[in-house]
Amino acid sequence: MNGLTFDIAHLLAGSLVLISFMMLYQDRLFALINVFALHAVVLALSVAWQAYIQDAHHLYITAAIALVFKAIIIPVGLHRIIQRLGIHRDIETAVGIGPTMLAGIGLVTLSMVLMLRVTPEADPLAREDLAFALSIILLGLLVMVTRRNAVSQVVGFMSLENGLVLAATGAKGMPLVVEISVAFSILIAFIVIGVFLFRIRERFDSVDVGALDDYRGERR
Amino acid sequence: MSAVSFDAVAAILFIPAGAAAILVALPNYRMTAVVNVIASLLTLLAALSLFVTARPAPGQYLLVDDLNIVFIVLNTFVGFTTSVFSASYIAHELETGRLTAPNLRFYHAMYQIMMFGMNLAFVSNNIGLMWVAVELATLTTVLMVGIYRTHEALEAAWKYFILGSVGIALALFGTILVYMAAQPVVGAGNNAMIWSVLIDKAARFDPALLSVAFIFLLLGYGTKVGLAPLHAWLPDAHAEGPTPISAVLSGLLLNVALYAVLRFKLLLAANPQAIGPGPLMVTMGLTSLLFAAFMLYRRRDIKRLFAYSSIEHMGIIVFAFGMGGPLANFAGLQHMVMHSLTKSAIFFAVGHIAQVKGTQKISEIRGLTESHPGLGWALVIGVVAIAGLPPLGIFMSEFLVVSSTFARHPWLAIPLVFGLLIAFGALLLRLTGLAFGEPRGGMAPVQASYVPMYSHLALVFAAGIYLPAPLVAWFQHVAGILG
Amino acid sequence: MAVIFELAVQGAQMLSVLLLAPLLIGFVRKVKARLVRRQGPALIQPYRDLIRLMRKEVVLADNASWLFRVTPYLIFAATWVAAALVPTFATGLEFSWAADLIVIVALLGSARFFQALAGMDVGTSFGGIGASREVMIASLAEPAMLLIVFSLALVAGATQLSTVAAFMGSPQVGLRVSLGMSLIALVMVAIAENARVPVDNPATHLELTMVHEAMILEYSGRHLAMIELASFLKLVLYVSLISCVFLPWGLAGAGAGPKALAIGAAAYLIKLAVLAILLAVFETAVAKMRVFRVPDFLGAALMLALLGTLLLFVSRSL
Amino acid sequence: MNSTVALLLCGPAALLGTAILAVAASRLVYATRLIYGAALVISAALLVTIAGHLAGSPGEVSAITLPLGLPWTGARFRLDGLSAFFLVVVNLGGAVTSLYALGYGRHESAPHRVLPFYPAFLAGMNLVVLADDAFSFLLSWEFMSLASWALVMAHHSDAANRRAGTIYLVMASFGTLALLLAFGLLAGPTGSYAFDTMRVAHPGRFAAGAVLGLMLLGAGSKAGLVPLHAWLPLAHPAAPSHVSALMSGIMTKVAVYGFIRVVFDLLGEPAWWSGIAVLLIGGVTAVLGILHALMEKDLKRLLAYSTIENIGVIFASLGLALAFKANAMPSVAALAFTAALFHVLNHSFFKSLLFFGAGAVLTATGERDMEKLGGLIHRLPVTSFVFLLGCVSISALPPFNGFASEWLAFQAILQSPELPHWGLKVIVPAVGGMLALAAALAVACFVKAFGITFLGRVRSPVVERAHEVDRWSLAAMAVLAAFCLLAGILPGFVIDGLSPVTLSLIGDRMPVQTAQPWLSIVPIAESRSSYNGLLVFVFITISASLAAFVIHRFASHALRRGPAWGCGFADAVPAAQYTAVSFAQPIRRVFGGFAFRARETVEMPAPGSLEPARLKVDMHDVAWEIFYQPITGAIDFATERLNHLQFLTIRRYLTLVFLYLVILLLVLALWP
Repeated sequence: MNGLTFDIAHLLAGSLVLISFMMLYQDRLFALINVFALHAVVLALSVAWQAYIQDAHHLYITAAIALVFKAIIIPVGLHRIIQRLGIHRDIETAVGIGPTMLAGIGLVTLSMVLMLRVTPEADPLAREDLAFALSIILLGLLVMVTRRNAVSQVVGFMSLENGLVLAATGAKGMPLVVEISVAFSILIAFIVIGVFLFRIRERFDSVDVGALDDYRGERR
Repeated sequence: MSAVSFDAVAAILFIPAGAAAILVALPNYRMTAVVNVIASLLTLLAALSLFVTARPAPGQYLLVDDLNIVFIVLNTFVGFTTSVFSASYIAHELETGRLTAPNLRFYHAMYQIMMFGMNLAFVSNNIGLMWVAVELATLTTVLMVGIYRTHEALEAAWKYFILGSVGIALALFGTILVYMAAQPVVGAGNNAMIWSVLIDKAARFDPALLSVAFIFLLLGYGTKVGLAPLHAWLPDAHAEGPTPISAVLSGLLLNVALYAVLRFKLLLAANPQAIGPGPLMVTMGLTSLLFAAFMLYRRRDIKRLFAYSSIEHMGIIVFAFGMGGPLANFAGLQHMVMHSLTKSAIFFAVGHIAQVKGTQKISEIRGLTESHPGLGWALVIGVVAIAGLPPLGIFMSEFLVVSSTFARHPWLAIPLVFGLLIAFGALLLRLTGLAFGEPRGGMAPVQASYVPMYSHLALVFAAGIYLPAPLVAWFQHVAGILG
Repeated sequence: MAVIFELAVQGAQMLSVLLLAPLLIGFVRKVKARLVRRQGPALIQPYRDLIRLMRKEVVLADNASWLFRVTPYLIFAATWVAAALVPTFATGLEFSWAADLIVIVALLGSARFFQALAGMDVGTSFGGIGASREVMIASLAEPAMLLIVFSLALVAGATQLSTVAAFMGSPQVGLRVSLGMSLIALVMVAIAENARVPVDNPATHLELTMVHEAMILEYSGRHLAMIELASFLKLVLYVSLISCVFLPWGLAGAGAGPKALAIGAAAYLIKLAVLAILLAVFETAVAKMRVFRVPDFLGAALMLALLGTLLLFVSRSL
Repeated sequence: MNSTVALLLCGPAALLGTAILAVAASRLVYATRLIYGAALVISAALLVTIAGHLAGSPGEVSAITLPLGLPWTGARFRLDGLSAFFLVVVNLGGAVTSLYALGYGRHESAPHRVLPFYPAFLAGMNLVVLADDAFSFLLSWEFMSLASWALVMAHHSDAANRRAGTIYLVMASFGTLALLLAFGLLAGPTGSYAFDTMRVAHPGRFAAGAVLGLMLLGAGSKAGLVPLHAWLPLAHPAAPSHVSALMSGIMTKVAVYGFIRVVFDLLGEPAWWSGIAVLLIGGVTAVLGILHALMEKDLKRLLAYSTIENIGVIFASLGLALAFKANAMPSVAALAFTAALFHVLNHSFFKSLLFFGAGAVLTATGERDMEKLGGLIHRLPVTSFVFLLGCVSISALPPFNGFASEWLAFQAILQSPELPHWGLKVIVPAVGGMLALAAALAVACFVKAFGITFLGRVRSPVVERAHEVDRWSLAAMAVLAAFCLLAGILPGFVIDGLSPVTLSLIGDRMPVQTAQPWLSIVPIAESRSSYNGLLVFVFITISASLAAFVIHRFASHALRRGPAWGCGFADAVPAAQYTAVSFAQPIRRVFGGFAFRARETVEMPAPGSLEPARLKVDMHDVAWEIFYQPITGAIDFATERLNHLQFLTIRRYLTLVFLYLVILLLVLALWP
């Protein structure tokens, strides 16, 4: 492949990582959701680009899903939920922003180190892509475990899943990508609906207004 | 591929799927239990027919080999007995009004879909397909865990769902990595996901990619196996769902995930430069064993108690497979089969006990051998079996694991034995309270279906004394495959 | 012919210990009396006592069982057999191969066993006191005795008394520290076993201090006679044990003629007299100790015996 | 030539069949008689078979492999001298116990909890002795434990019994795991679990030491070696008395068998030091066991503790045998080994007898607490007589059997100066002292046991109602008493009977005894030492009857009954008698300090006040406090800490997963 296509793909993936970083230091829910929407858009772009360079047309579907579902529907839905449930708008952090950023940097380096051990004859695009995907996934998890609000955790999970899609599309000629992305969209829909149904306002781990924190498995 | 045999494999998949469709449509909910039992029986028969008929050559999506046939038969068998048990159990739930007629239809349909998912996971030759199937099975169980709609049930289901989803994601990433590793060698496209192709060429894959992949797969599927520290969903899911589902979770779903891990272990073992999967699995196994052993002591809920014992035994099994070698692998396989049978039998007993006593609190159940000898002694035998006492099957596998380990790596055997002893103490302590002493709790005679649990226990007993030669040869062959 | 002679000698020995026993006691008492400037009873007083007891009627406690009535004979028999096994004036008699030191100790043990039981049979607190203290003393005295036996056996390479005696008589023994220790230990054990001062006072009847007397408090008449006789025999046994092991001079060897036997008998009587005098002197010299200091006394014996044995092991290997 | 062992295997099979039958029939009226009768017949048949085998061809070995158990090893069974001897012990005990149970079992409150497990228990013990590969051995071993556990749990409504059962089974499986590790070492990584392959494969120095230690843990915990004994005095008395007899008299012997089989047979040549540990543990066990027994006032627990003592004696003799064998002194080793086996046989006799007696007392009075008994000799004449014989035998008094075996052990100890190594030179006599001490204390202990229970005045009304037990029980006890006497006065036959075993395991034997003049036994040479139980017996009988004759011929026959001398107090209350505790007081004063950290505190009332003064004694089971409490405490602590993991939030669980993932990835990144 020629340098340009490679660089563009590279740029898009890199910017995804960057946006994940942006998520780490958001302290307002709405802002976080908007950043995520951006994340989804960029993902859609990079998927589309992959579809173009691998001329694998089914990938366009994935891109469309990313764009429509993740960049538009879900953020809107989340906005609604926040207003409906009257969740207060700023994010409680379990770990401060600073440490989180440091951790994020550590995770990115870790994923780089891991992927650079991969022998170069594995297609370089894949190699770079994987490095980025892995860091996006880890960053997503980081968001999930350092943020207390249910919504922000959902967002974390979705960004994680974006990383997956990035990896899947980056893998040349990988079958079932579309199916997988669809399946995942459904999964996410479930989670969001669950958040809404169970009226999870603050914590991820108590499904009812009545019992915010007492019951976790066996009653004491 | 010969037509007959393809039918067998197809039947294993289509019978549950069809049954699910029927159950959803079925107007008369009283029939659902019956349909469920019949469908499970048919599936079992189809699975058994795999022995007599020639096996299909590995295809694009499906594969039947010595390894997964063990799992399939075990799966369909326990699936069948559980459906029998669940018939009587659910009937009682209906009387007490914990479940309603629509629930019932939903429940049975889900049951069949779950069976479909698990069977699909076993026979699938495509790692992507396998992933989908495992997730399908998981999601259905999530829905069934939450079926009681109680606060606790919903929370257990939610916890299961969230942790499960993360597991799903990790497993998927692992799968993608495997594909990436395979793609340069096998070439892009479907082939790079077909297991039977991968295993042949695994030696030439990129070791680093493969190693990273295995870690993600181990964590992803390991979450389903319930290995500590990924186990968190397991105790609650067991405790809050309907007991047949607890039985299926412990008896089958854990095996499904374990099967997936084993498949990838093989892949990794075939590649010399990649990290050895052994140490990882041994560590996780020991961790789970010790952790669960200690957790057993403070349990107040009888179903949660046995859920933790499932974690413990999964730890032992993973440890055994991690040790590798003909003896340990043989032991691992046997232990897995025995554990499925015993644990589901225990849950059958526990289900009825909880129904007659009207509680799951250990402290409120006493003297079962006095008040309900049938259930009480079944529980005693089951716990004695699960604790690894002869003359029951688990004793043989633990015998092999411990002795072979001690001969090879003495320092690994010490924590193993320690964990076994700790767990034994806890189980015995609880058993003494449950089965002996002055009876407490509900005294009502129980209309239980003793057949499933006692048939399981009889099998376990027989296996402890005598393993038929063909079975042994077969196990040994599989153990050989597992390296 | 020879066999008959042998048997005769054996019988003579058995009878001799039986007949000598009261005399020895009488002698000891006499000497003790003289030491405190008393006239003291006649030498044959013990015989008179026994006969008088025989004539008297037996008064049994209400709930005394058959065991209570059988015990005196058992005690007597066991003690007599044990005493008869110890070589007095001759070794290598017809049955002397049966004279195993451990067996002798054990025979005395069984005698004590039944005496303690008899003490508890009537169900008074005195019997209990006596029995419990007796077994406590025995539990220390017996191991000491066995360790002494060990060291003797290690020196002589046998637990068979006549062999031991013969060996000790032979010049190859030499002087050994461990033997001295065992001698002292043996004397201490003998004192304890025979309920002599300072462990116990055979003359006392103050319940709180008595041990042996407390056990036989309920006995009377012929039963008491048997038990008394048995205790006399016990003293003879120990005295002749000490004499034949540590003063083995003049013992007639195996198959010795009448002359040697006569010499042996004479030597034996002399030894008895000497030891009896020593005993009397010792008893007048010391005072009785509290019951709960007895363990220390016997513990010392035990330690001495063990030390003797260990030293012997060491010296052996040097 | 596998006919014999095949024939023998039918026995356990039949017993298992009986067990299954019992499950079905246990609620019927005649079930008790049926089951115990069957057990009796089967054990007797086994006994006859063994006797025939021994009479025909004692030395020879017959083996068989069944297609059961471990697939590639098969269930192997083998009959050799050692197993033959222990089969005799097991089935003799089994037969007599079944005979006893024919009567005793009728008083059982919950027969359906005893009858099915009793034959299973017997079958398990038989199979252990016959097993010839690690798997079948452990299977039978643990099956035996399981059956006995079920029997201990028979009277489960009593919380103490439940606790006893739990502790028992945990200790049992601890032992099994230890044995499992030992066999793992012997079998090696290839997993050759058959005993005959282990025999030829000789483990290295370290492995041999490890196996020895593990066997001490495994077999020792079953046999009740200090400090692994804690379960024994709880579990043995908790079972019905005839089962207690089996557990104490027979099952501990099966444990001894396991030890001998591995250490003397499979392990090959021992190292010179291998005897030391066994010797010391044996000695300590003997002394501590009997001291504990002395402090007891519960009759059955007293017996259980005295079992610990006898096990100590046996293991000390085994240690001697090991030491001598290791130092190339086979003849003496044979002597010590014979002593051990002889004591095994004897203890199985008199311990069963004593437990039967305790059971009889229990049925007659419903009491196990000696301090509520007393004066039973008038109510239970026969029982008290046989019990007395049992006490005499276990106290190692001539001419009974206990003395014969201990005498042999002492004779072996006397040979220790020939040992080349300093450690042994010094340790052996010390152990000899311990054994002597234990023997003396045993006398004290059983004076107490018999005196408090059967003699003295009646302490509580339960005794007034007591009456002699049924004929079956009496017959069983009488048989055992007869055995005790016979083995005591004719030890030569037993010793010669044991010679094939010593020949096969030690490689030497004691000189032929039955050829000796006057049937006396001579370990080495007559000039050194010899013992003749028969002669002693005859002498005592003659002189006793002679004395009696003379007395009755010449002395007065007058006899008068009168009140006991009460020191001036007319008829003191029975409570004024010595009790079990007060009887033990002097010995407690002497040994209690270090053995139990015993403290006596006297509370004197204020001068002039009329309250009674109180004497409080508190004693500790040191072993329990040193070994068991810390472990339970640690487990408690760990569970408490870990238990928090059950109550985390989902986010924290996710954190766990996340951290685990990162750690693994780091490991991978740093992987060379």
